[in-house]
Amino acid sequence: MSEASAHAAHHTAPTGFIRKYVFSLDHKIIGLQYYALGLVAVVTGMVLSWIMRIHLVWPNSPIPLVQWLSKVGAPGGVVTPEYYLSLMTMHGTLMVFFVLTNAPFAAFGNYFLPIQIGAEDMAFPRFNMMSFWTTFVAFCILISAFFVGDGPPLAGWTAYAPLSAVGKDSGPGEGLGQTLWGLSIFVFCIASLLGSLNFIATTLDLRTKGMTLARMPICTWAWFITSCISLLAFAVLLPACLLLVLDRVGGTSFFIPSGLNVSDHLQPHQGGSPLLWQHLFWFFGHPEVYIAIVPAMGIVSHILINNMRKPLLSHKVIVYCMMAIGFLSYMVWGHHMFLSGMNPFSALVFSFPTLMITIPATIMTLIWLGSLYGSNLRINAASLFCLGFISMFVAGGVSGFFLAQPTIDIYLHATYFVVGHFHMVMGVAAIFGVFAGTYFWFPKMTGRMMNETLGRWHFWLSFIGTYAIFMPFHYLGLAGNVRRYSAFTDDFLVPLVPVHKFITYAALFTGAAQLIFLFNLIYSRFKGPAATANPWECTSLEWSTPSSPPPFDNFGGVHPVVYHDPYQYGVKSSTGDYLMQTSPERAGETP
Amino acid sequence: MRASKPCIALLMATLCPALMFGGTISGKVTYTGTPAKQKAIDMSKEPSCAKQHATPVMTEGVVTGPNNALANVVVYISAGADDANAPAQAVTFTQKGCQYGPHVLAMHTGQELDVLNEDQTSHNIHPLAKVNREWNKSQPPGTPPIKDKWDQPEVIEVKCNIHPWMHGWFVVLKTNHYSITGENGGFSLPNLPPGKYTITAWHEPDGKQTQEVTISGNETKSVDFSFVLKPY
Amino acid sequence: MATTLQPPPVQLDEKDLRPHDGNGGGGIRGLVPEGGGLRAVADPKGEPTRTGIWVALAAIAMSFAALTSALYVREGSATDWHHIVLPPILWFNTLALIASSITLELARHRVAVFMRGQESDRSRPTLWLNLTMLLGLVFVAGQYLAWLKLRSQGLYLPTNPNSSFFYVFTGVHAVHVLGGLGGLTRVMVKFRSSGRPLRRSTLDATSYYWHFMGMLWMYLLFILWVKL
Amino acid sequence: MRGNMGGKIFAVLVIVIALASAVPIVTHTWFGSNISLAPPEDISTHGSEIDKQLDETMLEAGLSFLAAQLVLGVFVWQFGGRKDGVLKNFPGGAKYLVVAALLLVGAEAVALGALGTKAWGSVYFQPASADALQVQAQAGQFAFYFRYAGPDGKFGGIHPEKIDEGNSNFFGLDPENDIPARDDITSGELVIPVNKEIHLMMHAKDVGHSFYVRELRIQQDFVPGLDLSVHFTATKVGKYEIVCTQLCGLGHYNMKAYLNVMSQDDFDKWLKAQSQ
Repeated sequence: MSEASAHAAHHTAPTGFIRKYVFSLDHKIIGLQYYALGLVAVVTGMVLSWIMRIHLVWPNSPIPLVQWLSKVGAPGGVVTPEYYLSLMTMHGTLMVFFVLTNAPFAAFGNYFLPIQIGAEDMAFPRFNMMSFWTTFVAFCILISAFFVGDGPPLAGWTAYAPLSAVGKDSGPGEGLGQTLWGLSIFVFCIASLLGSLNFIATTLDLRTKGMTLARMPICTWAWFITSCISLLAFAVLLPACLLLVLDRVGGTSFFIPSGLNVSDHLQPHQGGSPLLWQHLFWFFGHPEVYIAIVPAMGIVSHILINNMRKPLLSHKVIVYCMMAIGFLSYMVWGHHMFLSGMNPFSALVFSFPTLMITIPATIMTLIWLGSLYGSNLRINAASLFCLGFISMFVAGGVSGFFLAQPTIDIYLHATYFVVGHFHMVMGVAAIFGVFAGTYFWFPKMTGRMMNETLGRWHFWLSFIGTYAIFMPFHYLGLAGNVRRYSAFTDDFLVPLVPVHKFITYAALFTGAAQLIFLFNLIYSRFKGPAATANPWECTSLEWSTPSSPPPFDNFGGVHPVVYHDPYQYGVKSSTGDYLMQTSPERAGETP
Repeated sequence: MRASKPCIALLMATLCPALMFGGTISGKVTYTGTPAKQKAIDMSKEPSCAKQHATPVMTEGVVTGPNNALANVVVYISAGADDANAPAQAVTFTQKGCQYGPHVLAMHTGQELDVLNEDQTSHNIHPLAKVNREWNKSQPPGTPPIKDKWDQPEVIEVKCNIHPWMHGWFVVLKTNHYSITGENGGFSLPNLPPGKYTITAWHEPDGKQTQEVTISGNETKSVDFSFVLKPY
Repeated sequence: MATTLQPPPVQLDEKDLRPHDGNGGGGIRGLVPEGGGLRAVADPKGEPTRTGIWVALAAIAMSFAALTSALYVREGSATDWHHIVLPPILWFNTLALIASSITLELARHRVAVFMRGQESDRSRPTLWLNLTMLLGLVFVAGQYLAWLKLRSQGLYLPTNPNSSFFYVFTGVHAVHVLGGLGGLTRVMVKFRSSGRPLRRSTLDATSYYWHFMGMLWMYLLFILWVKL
Repeated sequence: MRGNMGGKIFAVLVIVIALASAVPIVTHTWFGSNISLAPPEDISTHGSEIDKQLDETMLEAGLSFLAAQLVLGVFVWQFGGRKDGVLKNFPGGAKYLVVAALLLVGAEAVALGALGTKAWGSVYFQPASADALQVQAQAGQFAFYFRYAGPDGKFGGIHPEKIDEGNSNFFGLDPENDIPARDDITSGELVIPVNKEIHLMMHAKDVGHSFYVRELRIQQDFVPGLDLSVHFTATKVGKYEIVCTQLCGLGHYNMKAYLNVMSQDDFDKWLKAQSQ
């Protein structure tokens, strides 16, 4: 409701540092802020995973510097079982909420969605600013859990009740730490809702002349579909968190049943339903997976098309597939709960749409592969990460086929097979999308090119590394290796430790390889060669802005008029083998 | 036995500066009725501990000796004794073979407590304090002892969350005059200046008895306690 | 439409149609660009504010749907479902809320007349807006009294699932109503000020939201009445 | 030229990785070492169904994985770094690909779904037979305890407030007032007779836990406030591990017990010994 004043406020660009870079209404700055936040979160999450990996294979040996993280949690640098779980919980929460939801969706979406539809800003710039700073507050609340009394929560990012609901009796970190977690996610939900609202209104109402829905680039579509998914998903997680926090601090019993004796403390609650939390959480939780992956699909398609110099076999099919996936994602949450005591018949009911999701996913993969055929594929850091994404998406996708079947889930549920599956398909694949986007859009965002050689090395090492980490997870799962263990003391797990050692080395190696990226990012930002207006010879609107980075109102006062579908490649035109969306020429006509 | 030795040593240490002569209260704690029978503890979940015990360890809720002697009873002066400061020397609470040594540990308020883990597995120490601050920490093998102290007198139940059968008691007292009975049920509170004392005997989980004793000069008064035990 | 108040009446002219009217894309006008496909015309555009409010309402509806399903599941697992008597004042509150919707509609009509310039007096619209505000406040106050009533019966948030759900439902709804009152205040401020004129879309959005709160309340009341 | 090389490198890399990934799946070992990565031998009556389906899925998923990576590699090898070549479209364009995906994956999904139902049903749809041996399992932070009804064949009631783990009253029995509870047999090991159906009644003491025995192909959550049950028949004498697979707190990694499958005689002897 604030767009009137907001627009009044941003007819002219702000000059003061605060208004310009901190509390900025400019979607581009906000996009960069999201990107920076995601970067901080991903580095933190990665360091946590290193500590976990090292602890897993050398459970009783001190890890350098870790004792400074927590004196109680890691006395003398030896990580205690509860602190391992705390690290795991924080790793999951940071990565899922503050990286996978922020980076591909909020960061790139904020920066490029308005430009790609020819708008001068988001529909509600004030909400946009609010949603970033709300996210930032959520981040601070979460991180503060590291510094409170008995440390961060240990209930995992899924925070299953009653473990997460009964309070400090259920273990260290389940006191204030868990409450802060609930609070943080509650705030994060509000931020995401504001963001999604903004994305939807912007896409529907601020498209420029001639920018019909059908003419929107695939990544614009992806962000739009994602915002629809996240609108409904977070709208469910929000009240769920409210109820959880009430159970913790308000003494209610939504999720806590009667007669629990938690470490000799008889719990006063009665009648609650632990499954209720699981239903509410996974109703959000499964769509969340697609909130992470769909934007990556869009970004990858966009960049791949540009580098293939020809459009995909079908633009529409990809968009419909993303819609189908988004739609189905609301009917499958129960496949996380096959063994959690719901009615066994419903397991089959949930299993079927889950298997059905493989259909749109397969179609998309086939279209990507088929489009590669007969293309003039340019090989560069961006396109390599796109190809890597496809490879990862396939690898993670087929393993989903196992877990979709309740029968096999009996054996594989809660093993490392699951960990491998979602890290590949939702973690690494989405992150590859972000890398691709970074290499592709960096010139537009900063006006400088990233170093290509470093970019390629970053890809080779990351690609090999991620396979080396996450493929073995599947094997461990097949051997029945249970997840979320802070050490392997069971007779049948001890022999598997060498595999874990290998994974740990791979993780350290791959993590180190990311330093190349960080260096490249910072170095190129200041020392990179100046970028030309349209270095990739790309057709979409973000490359027709007068400057890089674009001026405050994106198009320098004029509003672009769109004449073409987004991907006019492989045509003859005055510009070469492509035609900008804003070019009034007709494809094929030589001027 | 285990329990009382360090305590007496400690009494000597702390009372040396005080008057070396004085009265002594000693006696025996017995029971009537049928004690609950000790059950064998099943440690199969923790092989590294199970293999340390040739014969299965028994539960220590009620430990009795010949002719109805009752062990693990803390006898202490609850009123009349000077409320001396906490001894400088720390009391230690050891986890070995997935068992607490001692099962009942008495200490002075503010006295330092060292918790040691001598096992090859992680332990978790969770004193379910109500008056004092409850805490819950794990102790991986080979990590430094956990140090703590209790400010308020309280009987605190101690458990290990990782090994549910591990169970012990901290008896935090305002006095240094205490003694813990062994399997012979005997106790002795030496070096008492003349005066009127209230003596309390505590047995887990919540059995308490008190008696009044007056000490005049260098005598030894004998006091006996008897607890009624039920099979269940 | 970016119809503004100062000076009434306003004629829509080409200037207002330029993309800079805070309304984003010129695509709204659906002008067929040279060589552009015909779809450019077909493609509907609206006010971001109106779209935004519908999206927001969808999200709010979803949240309450979630809470409702929670209520059903919880009842299913409940061993402790004690029915509570709804405080009678709720019925009065309901009337107040319905009345506020009506007055708001009248206000909207008046403002429209005013904007068309058929009326230069600002007092009648203001009157209806004030009345709406008042009724809204009455509703919130009434809800507060209802809580006091429950407390007096010894029914607190944790007492039993029914009281928990009652407080959660009414509480969350009340927060949203307060938000609506905030919106109304904003409308009134703008209506008075000449610097930042009131936009029709803002008023419309606020009133959609307000009516939705009314309907939502009746829905909640029904659920509470049936379930608790 | 460099671009071209990049394409070739990627092509080789992706194919090598794909093939290497398949090795442990096929050989069930960790690259020649003696670490077994296969599911252990199945000792349950229903498990063979699960294994069968696991194998079939592995075949289909594995082949589609290899095929996709192979095609990706080949196309990138062929077209990566190609400049100003004549653009071609994949024969048939999107239509055939979509149809193919619909038919193949659809059929696969339906087939597996249908096949799966059988095994799933054998575990969850049929109730335990009347003569199955009833054992109660309790999961608590952080150990499993098992309870047998004892000579009187009746289980004593559970009173959470009476739980006293220090004195081995893990279930919160009240032998003082509750006669059936007096002869109940509590064990930290799940001891069962071979080839006899077991009806395991699952009770959670505090938070969520899970019962997982790889060899039995059984996994089921303990849900607080919701007493579930599973039934199974072990077909092989031996000692197997029961582990918790639902995050339950700091001791989760150490929450385990042993499943001890005995001949009927040994079991009866054990039971007698316990009730002394």
